[in-house]
Parts: sequence; structure tokens; C-alpha cells
Amino acid sequence: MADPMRIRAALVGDKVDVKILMAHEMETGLRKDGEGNVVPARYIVNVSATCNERTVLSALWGASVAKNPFLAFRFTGAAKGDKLKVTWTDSDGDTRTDEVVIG
Amino acid sequence: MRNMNLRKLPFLALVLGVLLHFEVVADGMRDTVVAAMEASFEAKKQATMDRLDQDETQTLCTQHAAGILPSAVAERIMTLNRATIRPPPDGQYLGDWKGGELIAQTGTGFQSSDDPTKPAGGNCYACHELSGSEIAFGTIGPSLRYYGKVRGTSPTTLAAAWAKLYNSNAHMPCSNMPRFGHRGILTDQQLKDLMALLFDPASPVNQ
Amino acid sequence: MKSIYGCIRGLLLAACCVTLAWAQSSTEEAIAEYRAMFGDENPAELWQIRGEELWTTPRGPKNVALAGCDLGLGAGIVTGAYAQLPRWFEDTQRVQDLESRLVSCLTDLQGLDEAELLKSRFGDGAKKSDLEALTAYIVAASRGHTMSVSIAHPAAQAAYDLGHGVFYYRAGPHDFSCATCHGESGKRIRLQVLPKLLDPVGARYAYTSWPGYRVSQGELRTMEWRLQDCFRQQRLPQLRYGSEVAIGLTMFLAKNAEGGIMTAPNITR
Amino acid sequence: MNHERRTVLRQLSKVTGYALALLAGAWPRLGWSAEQRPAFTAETLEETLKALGASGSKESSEIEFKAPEIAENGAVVPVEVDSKLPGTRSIAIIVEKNPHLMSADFTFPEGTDPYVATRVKVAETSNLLAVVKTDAGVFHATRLVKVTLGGCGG
Repeated sequence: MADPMRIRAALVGDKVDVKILMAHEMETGLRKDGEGNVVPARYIVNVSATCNERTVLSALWGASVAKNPFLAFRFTGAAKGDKLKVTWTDSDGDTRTDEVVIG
Repeated sequence: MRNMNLRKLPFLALVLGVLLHFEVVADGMRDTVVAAMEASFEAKKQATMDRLDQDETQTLCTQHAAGILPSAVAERIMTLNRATIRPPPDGQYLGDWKGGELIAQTGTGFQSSDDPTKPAGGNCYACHELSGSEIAFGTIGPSLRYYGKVRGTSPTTLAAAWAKLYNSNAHMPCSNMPRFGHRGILTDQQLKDLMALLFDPASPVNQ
Repeated sequence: MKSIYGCIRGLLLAACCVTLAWAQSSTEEAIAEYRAMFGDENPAELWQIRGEELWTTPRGPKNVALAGCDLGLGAGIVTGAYAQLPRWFEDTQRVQDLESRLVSCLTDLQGLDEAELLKSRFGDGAKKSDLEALTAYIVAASRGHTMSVSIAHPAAQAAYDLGHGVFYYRAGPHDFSCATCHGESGKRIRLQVLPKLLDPVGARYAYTSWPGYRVSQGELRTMEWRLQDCFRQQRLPQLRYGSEVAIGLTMFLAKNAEGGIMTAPNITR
Repeated sequence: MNHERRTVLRQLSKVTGYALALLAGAWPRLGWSAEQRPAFTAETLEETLKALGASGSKESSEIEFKAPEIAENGAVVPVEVDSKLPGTRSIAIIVEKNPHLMSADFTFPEGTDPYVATRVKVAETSNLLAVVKTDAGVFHATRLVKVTLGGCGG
């Protein structure tokens, strides 16, 4: 199972500042491991964020997003205490969802 | 006169360095260190345990690393290493600067993680500035920018540069620079290519 | 005639030097800008999160958490512990760094197999290292603490002296020692600044910023990893994890860094 | 620590590793086939822009595109795009010299700022493009990122 994300969501004025770190290898399929074997491609292909049943960001990703990805964005229309939910899906179909309370 | 002063600089710097920061490794320490090194490492691929063994130059340089290098020891090291220098058998000092640039850029070779069937690099850019287009150069060694342009290509100049590449300790005892030829890190042909990188007017070093 | 040429050459040289110096500082500024763009967003936090869970969850054949693990400040105390390591431990009768101490705790308290643990001491992609995660968590709990390592015990003093001696040990096909790169200040390898590890300033700069999230590998690396990788690049054999030399060098560096404020885990190249 | 035993364990783990790798290779891949995301498989800038529907894209100074002039390490290069163009719908990030040029394509619903920060891999010194789709057409900004080498072992 994939490791949890670290999500920060803070209300600054009327905007929610979101900063996410995801635990993912983002393997390009071009890298060799310590034994010299090619590591098969495996990377996040889809990221979405929802707040109060409303999609606030959606993204398609390729293999050239850096390992252990970082993502920051801003949205309006949420209050302190609301929950922000972030989901990623990778090219093997593995998926992970984490939730954070907006502070 | 100017050259002589320059040559003395490292020694002056050394003396100054020692005055500012005086350290001596105790005599009895050597055996302790060697024993601990033997116990703390294990062979990995091409990096075998015999790499911990020191030749006389390495032993002397380790012994005096924290203090002043006594002139008799310096003489001994230079004599030992001068004797190893072999000029290119065909008398040709200059190869292909393009090959040299690649060798200068390549940092791999002789590490446990390296493919031992591939030629080693010289990793010159790790310590020296060479061509103007490479911004990621180190400063452990002096800048070699315009090396040939400044010095010309007289036979003595070429021979001196070859000697420096072949065995840095011949004229600069305990230099930080590897003894590329003497220790078999680079082949004669690779050294010639590096010579061309330094001296060829068309080389990016002289542009 | 000659002097005019000399003059022109001098002027050209001077212009050249100014251009070079400018190019150099702009390169360094650009690198600083690159580093600044990471801000506080360090993937090392992902290791810290995992490490905290490993520390608090009962695990191993004995199914216990690490509350009984004494990192030097008492059983289970994590805060500030790293800033006082390595140190002499009575129970193991050894000087230990954090990583070797963790190995003791994981094997003695939790009953985990040492060989198995060491097999995954350095994570590689999907193959994760529990030791790296635990180290990240524990080190982060010393952020803001002042380095203060004791060499009062004779064994701790001996470890320091050994580290000092090893620092100058020149060997291998390339004649490298630690001092080759870290014996002088103000030097760079490629664009990376090389701290002089003999001086408080350089030692503090280096020691307090490790472990780090290593950008080139996308992994969190600890001091044990840092040292064995230095020796790999020195073209020497493999440094053993938790060995006398590893702990001696760590003691030497940690003591030289006395008074420095811990900032790790950082982002490193 | 028994040295021989460790070697045996290492060998064993290698064999298991190979077996797992073989299994993984034979396993049917879930999810994303290339056809669904043509912009991510295009191999030239022109093809990528075409697949994105951004062929006629115009340079715009209304896109604040922050990328470091020099990347100390190409494995992780921070980028930040802030579009001042009205009606911004999406921002795509392209690394021209990468084996796969297309890094990411972000879509901004109503209520989300046309702003994103992330980190991408840059294989070698390359132009990076931020392609912004708006109600009034497609625009882009370009930044050159120099990737440097480092370390003592190459």
C-alpha cells in the first residue's frame, strides 16, 4: 500500500493555500537499479482535489514529474474546518486518497 | 624570478596554514587507524580490500597531512614519483581534444559502482575550470582556462604538462591531484587527448 | 612597444578576470535561487511521518514499540537526542551513532533480525529502509537543538581520535583522503561548496544539515550513508554500517560541530 | 554477523527480485493506454502542442513562469506558473529535451486560481514551456533551464 501524503491547507484571506507532498517513485522506465536492471515505468497519471464535493483541481501527469511529487495550488470558497480530499492514481492502477482539515 | 615565487607559494601557504591551525597525528595512531580501516571495510566488486594498502608516497603523505611536510620527506616523495614518469613511447604528446573534453567531463571509473570494462574518466572539471562553456567546474585545483594559449607548446612545456598529468607528486608532493598515468587510471592515449584539450589552439580551453 | 603590448594584455586580463568573477557569482546566485525555490517543502517529511509510525507501533517478534529504546537521554526520549550523539552507552559497552543505536534497539527490544535490517539499510525506490525513516523522525526532533557531544568517556575520546586519524588516511588508486576535499575552506567540487570539516564553521555547516533528502536520488540519506558514499567516491572498498571507522568519523565531525544548531533533515543535492 | 550467511541472503534476495520482476512484467497493466493521452506520448514539441490543441499558441508576458536559470540537479527542478490571462482554463508544463516532453496538465475549475507550483525532471539543459489555455486562445511562456553536473564520482 502506498504511504500517506502530507497535505497542508491553510486559509489565507479568502483563499485556501494547498501544499502537497506525495510518496511516489515516479519511475520513468529508463532508470536502472543497483543491480543494473531496468526499473519498469510506474508513475502518477492523475491527481484530483475536492472540497465540499466540489472539484478544485484536476491534473494529468507524466513520468517527468519529479519523484516524491510536490504540488501547490490555491482556491476560494472554503472555510476553516472544511475538509480537502486529494486522490492520486498511478499507471499501475494503484491509488491513494488522503484528507485534511483546512486550518 | 616570477615563476620561482609562484612555485614557492604552496609551501608558504602550507607554512601559514600550519601556523594558523596546528595539528599532529600522534605517532602511535597509525597502527590503530590501519587496524580500524581493515576491520571497518569489506570488498565490493572492483573495490577490493588491497585498496586500503598504502604505497610509500601515500604513507608519507598521511603521516604529514596535518603538519609541515619536512623538506627531506618532500624530496623523497618527488624522487620516488619522478622515477615513474614515462613519456609517450612514440614521442607524440598531443591527441584529440574532443576525446580529452569527454575524459575531463567523465567522473566515473574505479568506484565499486562503476563498470570496470569501461574506460575511466579524469573528472578534471570536478576541480578545474577548463572550457568557457562549462559553468559547473570546481576550484580545488587552479583554473586551466587558456592553458596552451598562455604557455605555448615548446617541447619543455609539453613535457612538463605530461609529467604533471602522469604523476602529480613528481613536482608537487602530496598533491590533491591523482597520479593518472603512474596509477594506471588513464591510458597513454587518454593522457594525450587531455594534453590536446590543454594545448590545441582549437580546443575550447583556448577559445 | 613591448610595454604597450604588456599594458593591453594586462587590461585584457583584468577585463577577463572581472567577467569571470561576475560569471561565477551569477552562477552561484542562480544555484542559490534554485535552492530557495524548494522553500520549506521537503519530501524528508514523508520519511519523518513513516519513522514516527515505526517508532510508536508495536513491531517485531516481541511485538513492542520503541518506547524502551534509550537514545542517550532516557528510554523513549527522542527530543534533542540526536544533538548529543554519538555517545558511550553502558548497556552495549560501545560508542554508538544514531543508526547503530537504532540497530541495537530494533534487534534487542523488538527481536528483529540484524542481517535482514542491514540488507535494507539504504532504501532504493520501492524498497524502503526503516532505518532511514526512523533516523529522519528522530533527527527532526532535534531541530533547533545545539550540538553538544561528550568525549569524556575514554572510548568516546578514542573514537574521536580514530576519526581524526582516518580523516587524513590517503589510499586507493586516486590517492584520496577525506582531507583531499574537506581539508580547506572556500573550495568547490563542480558547483558544490566543500566545507572544511576540521573547522567549527565548516563542521557545523555540514553536520547540522545532515541527514538530508538527496535530490539526486529522491531518497532520505543519513550520515552512515553519507560516509560510505564518500569512501565509494574515494575508490575504497565498502564501509561497513556501524563500523568503528563510521562511528569514529561521525564522532569527529559531531564534536567539531559543537555549538552548531541542528537544521536537518535538509534538502541536499 | 555471519558474513557467509549474509552473502547467501543477498543471493537469495536477488533471485526473489528477478522472479518478482518477471511476474510483474507478465502481469497485465491496469489503467492508462497511450491513446487516451496522446500529448503525453508525443516525441517532438510540435506533436505535443498539436496533441494538446495548442498548435497556434502565442508567446505571452502575462504568464508568470518561474523556473531556475540553473538547476543544480535535473532530477528535481521547481517550477511555478501564475497566469494573469483572463479566463485561464488549464496550464500544461512541457520540457522540450526530455524523452517524454509533457510533464503535467492542470485544469482549473471556477474558484481556483490559475496558479500551480510543482517540481519536474529535466534530463538535460532545455527549454521549459508553460502552455496556458484561455477562453481567448492558447498562450505560452518559455524558460531556459541549464542542468549542471556534480559530485566527485560523476
